[in-house]
Amino acid sequence: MDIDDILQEFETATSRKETKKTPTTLYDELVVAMVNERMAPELLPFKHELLQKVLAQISNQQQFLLDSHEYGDVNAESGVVTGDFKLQLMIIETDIERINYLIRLYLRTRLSKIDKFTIFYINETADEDPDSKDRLLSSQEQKYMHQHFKILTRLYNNCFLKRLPHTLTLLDDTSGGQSMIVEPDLNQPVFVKSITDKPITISLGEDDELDLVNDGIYVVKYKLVRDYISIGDVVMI
Amino acid sequence: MYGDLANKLILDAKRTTNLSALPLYQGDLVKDIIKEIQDLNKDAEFLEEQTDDGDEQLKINQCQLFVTHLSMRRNKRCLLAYERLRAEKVAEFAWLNIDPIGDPNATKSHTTIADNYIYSNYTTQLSLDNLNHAEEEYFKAYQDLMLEYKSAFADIDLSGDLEPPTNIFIDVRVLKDGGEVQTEYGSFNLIKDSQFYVRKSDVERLIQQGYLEEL
Amino acid sequence: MTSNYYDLDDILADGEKVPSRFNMTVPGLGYLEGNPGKAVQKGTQLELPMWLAEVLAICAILEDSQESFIDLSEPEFISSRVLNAIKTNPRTVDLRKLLRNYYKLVEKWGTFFNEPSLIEIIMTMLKERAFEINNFASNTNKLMNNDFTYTLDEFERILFRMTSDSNKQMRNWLKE
Amino acid sequence: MSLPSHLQNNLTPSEINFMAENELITILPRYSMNKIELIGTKVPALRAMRREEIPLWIAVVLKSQDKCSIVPPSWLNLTYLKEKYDEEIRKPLRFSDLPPNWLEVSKILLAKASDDLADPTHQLRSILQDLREIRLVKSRKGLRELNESNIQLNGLSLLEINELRPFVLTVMNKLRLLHDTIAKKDSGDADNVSDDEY
Repeated sequence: MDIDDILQEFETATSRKETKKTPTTLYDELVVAMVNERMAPELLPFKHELLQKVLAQISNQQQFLLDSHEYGDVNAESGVVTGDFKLQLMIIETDIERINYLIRLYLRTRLSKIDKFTIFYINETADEDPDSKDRLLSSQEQKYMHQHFKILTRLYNNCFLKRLPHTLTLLDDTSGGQSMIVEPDLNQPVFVKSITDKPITISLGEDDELDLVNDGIYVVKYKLVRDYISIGDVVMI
Repeated sequence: MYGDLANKLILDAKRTTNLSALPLYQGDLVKDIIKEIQDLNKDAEFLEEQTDDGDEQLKINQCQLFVTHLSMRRNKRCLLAYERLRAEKVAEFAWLNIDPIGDPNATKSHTTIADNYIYSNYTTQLSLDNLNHAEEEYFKAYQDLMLEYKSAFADIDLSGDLEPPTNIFIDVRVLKDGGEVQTEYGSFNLIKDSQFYVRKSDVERLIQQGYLEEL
Repeated sequence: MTSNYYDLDDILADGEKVPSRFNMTVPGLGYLEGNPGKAVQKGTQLELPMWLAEVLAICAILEDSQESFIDLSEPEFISSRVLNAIKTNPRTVDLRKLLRNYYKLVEKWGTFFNEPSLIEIIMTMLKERAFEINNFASNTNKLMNNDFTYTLDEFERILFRMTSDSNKQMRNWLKE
Repeated sequence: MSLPSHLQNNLTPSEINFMAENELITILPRYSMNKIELIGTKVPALRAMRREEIPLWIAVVLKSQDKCSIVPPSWLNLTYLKEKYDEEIRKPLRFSDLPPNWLEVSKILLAKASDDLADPTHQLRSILQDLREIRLVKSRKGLRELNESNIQLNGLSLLEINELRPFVLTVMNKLRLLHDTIAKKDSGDADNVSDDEY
């Protein structure tokens, strides 16, 4: 074993111990992002950086697989493909599939929320700077949202809307005590877990408070832990 | 009474939520509801033209107008909710990336995706005959929209299985002799009783044909 | 309150009828009580769907008057007879027979009239019945045609189905 | 919908199982093997008979190819689990502190590495089953305590929570909606205050 390997093993062993709670690997980050997105009643800010990183890595690994299938193990003498190398490639392929699956769920969960609250998010994102790095939606999602709203409106129009009196053709009418704009309900109860040693106290109204302790599992209104979720002290489970 | 037809439509939608296929479009019912709205609108226009003849008349006029407008709004809400549910189911089906029933250009065979889910409300079948023209158009437009969205993620199969990947590679045993099998991971010979670790998708047909069994 | 515009259960709940009394005579509205073309007379009692009654009951006839087009009368589903039955034994009340969308209507009624004591009774009932629903949904041995499951309102039915689906999923996974 | 309704606001047991597969576990390699760079993690270079921690799913692959044996986690044996079972009985109001993915990890190891476990599988299965049942009964009893505001459920694993989730959240949400019809008028803007509290 060479010195690099020893150092590296030492590194991973220590870093693992220190950071047991906060997600460090891309995989852990993806899992947290996916689960938070699944459980939160609202659309969470798109993980621009994480997705960019993961997608780049997937494409690297895909290329590595292609090359290896074609040329064999470049590190081995005379291009011999050993059983071990084959097994490693299989593990790499499985890893890609696993990450692929997480991204699939993450993205499709987001689309389903965009579809549920379309007009609300069209309004929410109307004033966003299109070049900003922390936009709520990815640019693909933004495009999807507007285009989907367009074809849905066309569907309503062709089925009945265009034959209704003009005053009834709005899709974002909020008059008469009945809003047509469906919004996420931030008061919905959710399961959360605190993952920080810092004490967290949330207010439950008048003079009632709740302390969230490290590792504790709670059901609380989403709105009350929303900020802690965004900084990562609390995760949804 | 006004709104009764729309109620029928909503009951149909409610039943639909639990189905794995989209039932026939209720064209006649929708037409009748549109007619009802148009009639109500004529009433409303008439009522709005009435100039007030004193307080009493104004009160009556107000009340009649309220009832008329509320009935129209109720009908509109029901029409939209009905169509939205159908659109949602059409889109849900589109994500499966399989051909609808009655598509003359069908290429992929109709797999038994429906059987894999214990959830009876997952839209796993779509018969084009049950859609109206606008819905068929929407289905196509949504497929295009989906394709465009997916094109940004070349390496991700967004229509792939929503069950976690398990057994991408499996151990198999050869049940009967055959020839050589080529895969990306090299070739192997079908010799009875030998065992291999292979990609499942590479050998699915051989398993069906009885050459291999999964261990 | 967040919008339920496209929610089918909410739309159906809005279609449930509540007893109302007209505070004025209005020509042309006779169809509401099955007399098309006629007037509905002041003081007439009739059942109106929630989507209509709700607005007519809060709209004042004239800007400066307290009187609204209609008054809502206490519906059967929260009558003292029903509430007493609920208090005595929440598990034996046939909610479905009373009202398909019982809880939703109580919600709407409560929003309207602010009735803490009514809400308290209904919340206690929900806790009791939910507990029982969970028992039924988890117990695979018990026969499903028990009377209780037929008395569930729409919300409770959905709760029952979700709970038993979740249990089923877990059992299937354990058996895999 | 782009996500079928049964996957909205809910996880499936197989998804939770999937997540548990990434938990690290100790293996004892039989052969040496080069390190593998993965997207999620890294598998260090393996040396024969030198213990190493790697993700469970990879351990299972290596095990199936006879490349390693798996060192069972310290809690997966009869003595420990029996102790926990006794604790569950002794303390009817608490859950014993089993690892957060005890059901998934034990299921995977029983299926894929039973020969590495110290005790006979059928006995392990039966004590695990007993534990699952006694905890299930306890958690169900606790469901009487649901309210419109908040609850605490310490000691349950993710899988156990997930099983209760649809019931707990649906009932609590309905209680909240009912309660809100009165709360609004009593406490004025209490709802809005909490928005910018932190």
